[in-house]
Amino acid sequence: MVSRHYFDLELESLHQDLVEMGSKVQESIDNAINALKNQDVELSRQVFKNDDIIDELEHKIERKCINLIARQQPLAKDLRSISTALKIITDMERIADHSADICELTIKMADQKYIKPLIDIPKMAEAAKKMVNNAIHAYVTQNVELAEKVCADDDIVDDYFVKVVDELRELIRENPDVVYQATNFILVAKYLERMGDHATNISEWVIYNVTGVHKDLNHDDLTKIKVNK
Amino acid sequence: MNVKVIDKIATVIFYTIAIIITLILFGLLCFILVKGLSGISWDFLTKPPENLRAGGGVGPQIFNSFFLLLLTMLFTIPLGIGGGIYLAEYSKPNTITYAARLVIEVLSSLPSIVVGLFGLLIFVQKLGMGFSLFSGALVLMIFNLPLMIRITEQSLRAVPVEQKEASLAMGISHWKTITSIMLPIALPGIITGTILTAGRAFGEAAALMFTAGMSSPPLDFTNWNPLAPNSPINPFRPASTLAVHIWKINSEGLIPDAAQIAASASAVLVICVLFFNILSRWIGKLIYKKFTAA
Amino acid sequence: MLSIIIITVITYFIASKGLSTFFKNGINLFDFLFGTQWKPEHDTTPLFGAFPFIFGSFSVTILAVLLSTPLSVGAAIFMAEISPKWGAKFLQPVIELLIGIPSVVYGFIGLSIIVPFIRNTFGGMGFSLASGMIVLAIMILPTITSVSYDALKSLPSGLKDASYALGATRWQTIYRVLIPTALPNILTGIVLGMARAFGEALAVQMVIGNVQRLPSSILDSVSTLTSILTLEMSNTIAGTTYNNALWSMALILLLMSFVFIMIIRILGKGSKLNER
Amino acid sequence: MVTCNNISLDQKDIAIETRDLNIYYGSKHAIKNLSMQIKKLDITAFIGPSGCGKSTYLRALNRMNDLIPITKTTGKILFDGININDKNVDLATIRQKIGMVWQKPNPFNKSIYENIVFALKYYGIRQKQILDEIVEDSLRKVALWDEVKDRLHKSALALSGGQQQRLCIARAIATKPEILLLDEPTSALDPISSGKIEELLFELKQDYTIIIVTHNMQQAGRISSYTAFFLLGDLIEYDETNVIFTNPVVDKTNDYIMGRFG
Repeated sequence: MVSRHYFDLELESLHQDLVEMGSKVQESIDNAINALKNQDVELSRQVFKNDDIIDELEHKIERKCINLIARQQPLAKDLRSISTALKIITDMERIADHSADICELTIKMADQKYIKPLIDIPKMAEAAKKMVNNAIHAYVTQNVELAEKVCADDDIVDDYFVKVVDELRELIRENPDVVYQATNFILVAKYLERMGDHATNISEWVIYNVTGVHKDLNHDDLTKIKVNK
Repeated sequence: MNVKVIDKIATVIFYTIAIIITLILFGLLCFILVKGLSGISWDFLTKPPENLRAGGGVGPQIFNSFFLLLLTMLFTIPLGIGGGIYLAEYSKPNTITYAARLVIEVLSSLPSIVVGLFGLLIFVQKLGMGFSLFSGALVLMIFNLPLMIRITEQSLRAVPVEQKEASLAMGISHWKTITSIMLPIALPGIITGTILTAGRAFGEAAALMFTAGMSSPPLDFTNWNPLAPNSPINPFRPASTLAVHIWKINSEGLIPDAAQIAASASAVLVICVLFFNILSRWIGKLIYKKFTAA
Repeated sequence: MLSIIIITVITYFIASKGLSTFFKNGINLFDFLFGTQWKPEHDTTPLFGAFPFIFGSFSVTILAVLLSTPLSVGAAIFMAEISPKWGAKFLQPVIELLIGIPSVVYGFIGLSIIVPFIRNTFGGMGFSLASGMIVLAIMILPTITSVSYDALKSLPSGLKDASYALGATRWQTIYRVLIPTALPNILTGIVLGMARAFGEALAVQMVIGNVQRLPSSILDSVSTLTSILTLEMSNTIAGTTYNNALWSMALILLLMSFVFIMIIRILGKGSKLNER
Repeated sequence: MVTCNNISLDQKDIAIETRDLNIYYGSKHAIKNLSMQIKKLDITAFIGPSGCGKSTYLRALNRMNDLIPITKTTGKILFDGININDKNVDLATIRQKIGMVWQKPNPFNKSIYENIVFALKYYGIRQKQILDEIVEDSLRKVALWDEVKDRLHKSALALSGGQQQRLCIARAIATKPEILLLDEPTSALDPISSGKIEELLFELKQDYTIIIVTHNMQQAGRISSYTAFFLLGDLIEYDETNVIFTNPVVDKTNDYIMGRFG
């Protein structure tokens, strides 16, 4: 018989750690985008530091989950909560990693003038950030509808990705000199697209946590991919 | 033969045995009561016995039996409970304790006539108490002490060790633990055992023939001076009890209505013993209820 | 402590009295134990052969145990295995009451029922070894029954279940599994019964006839150690050879009860060894 | 023998400390050279297979082994600056400060009220008002007050098993002990009652140092902060419960925790 009181206290503290990690991740994305827009090296370095903190948080939460599993033998809903926490911290950590990756590119391009003003990338970043925010919020509030909305929103980010990549290809074709920056921006777009995927993953785990059913809402329908001529 | 048939036969045999034993008891009881009750009257219960003529009673014998029982229990209960407490709680597992246990076991299985003869030798002859209620009570004490010690010891040992530990663990002394925690729990067992012991003492004859004597002086029930020879409460007078009386009239057979008197006296004896038996069950149940009632 | 003193004193006094027959009065121990002539008051050559009484005691005890054991062990099995419900409700109180009935009452009943019954059925006096045997058998029945019942009850229940699970019938279970396992304790009960029968005085004395010679059949009258003690102790004068001889018999009774205790102890050890 | 004792506490955090303790049970060496410190106001659990010595050790902490004549205890048990294992120690004082609760609920054959005040009266507290206060306070601490306040003078044996066990804890804390020793306090109870007791212990650790012996490893995991694993009289491993349950150093501990003990 689980001593609920103690277990609930532990679960509560786990929850708070996750919220803290979530807000750190959101902060990372924000800072990464701002640094990219403003070519701000200082802010980029701050994101790296933040990433270390997030990694540490991930380990801390991981230990807490393992201790809880070892000592409390959670079952049913409790077990889902803890395994969900274990899964989503990985996704959150990856999101933070991608923020750091973007900052790395920002620093590399810090003393260059951008080949074009950034228009779609900030929009895409905004959409990806919204997804991540919503996913974390969905976890905190255990809101299945919001989680499903996050999964649906992934299409928006994907559309931005196609659009940005097409546009950058066009730029390279026009002027091959921009290839260095353009490929970097393609990478930035890919990172943002991955963030959306991780947010979707988080949402899927939130749905699993509440309903007990794990639905794969992430992947595009691979059968629809056509040969690009 | 088929094992199942054998099984059936065996079962039938066991049932038969059970029925036989039950029939024996009911036969005995019915015989005694039917034959005895007709002879029981107020006169019979109060009048002194006749030596040669018919129509005597067993009044003094009944009184003697109860008085002797009282004396015996007066000796037996404190010593028995004390001994039981010692063996259960204070004795160390050494040679002396082992010897004491062995001796108690031997003592409890001594033939009553041997104990009686010993009483004759020591109390009656050596210590000069003569044939007296006092000698009889001492002999019955020897006879009953082992049982009483064993009952007390067993009742105390049956007290769950957790109860004892709970009390000791709060720093309460051993003696206080015994008196306040253990004895109350052991009490039903001790009381039941005591009453059964009393029943045994009540019906005992062989040990008393040579100690309390086989005859009673004429008693004056108005004389309450414990030192007067004819006072009923003088513990140093000889006294025959009901059980001894039954034996005596049967073996000597000087009175013409010996058989009838023996039957009636037996009935009285059996009724008393039955009463002790029922009383002990009843008290046991009552105390048990009192302790466990919500 | 007190009980140690008591037992020592008892043994000492009875032994000193009992042994004086042989040391002071110069009776040969062998003659006493195995002499068949008991003529203590013969003017010129008194004979103190206690063998008839010793024989009487042993024979009536053994016969009573033989008669009582099947009944009591059967009753114990009935209570423990065949019908625990009826056993607990009916037979157990019956057994307890039988224990409580005083021995003089048993003697009186023997006198009023069994003796006439034997006289009318088999002839003779009726006061006989057979009457003593029946009275004692009834007396020790509750002792053996209750000890055997406890022995059977305290067997681990897994034992019985295992036997039934192997497809054994109830009788096979009882006969092959339960009785052998409980045997040391059942034997203890039987020995306790024997001890009681051997030491019983009045009930036996009342029905056995008290003829001081060796019986030729179980319908003959006999005497036992206890009956002769009961009858003669108060008729003899302390210090005489006759009186001392009686004390020697008391000593035999005492020693026999030691022997019974020894047997019970050995049986008890045996059963503990089995448990391991 | 590979052993690992990772707990070393500041003097002010130690509730009771054992140094070089040896307990012999007849010819059996029940506890071998045991040294360990127990944290104040926290829960420490002793685990290990039957016969590992954990209960024997627990009983040594308030000298309950004195009841078994064949036990011999050497070494030091330091509590409040005195050695409990000293012959001249006043047992009553020690046992008053170190309370004990057993596997089987063992309320006295008395009323609920009498159960709690029995020891207090023995120690000379007579004023009814004080006794009443302690009774209420103790029963409230074990969350039993509301269930029994209307039948304080009824027999304690009429309570359910779980209630009885809580009463026993109340009885133990009525004498205001500093340490509570619990010898498998829930193994005779149903899961719901066990859960209540566990929760209660969790509350009580704010006021008392709790040492619990348990066969139920999961229970140790759930409620204790420190866990000591015993095997055949040796302290095999002693560490924070988190460490013991996720990453024990000694293989034997690992096997036991994983339930692979043969």
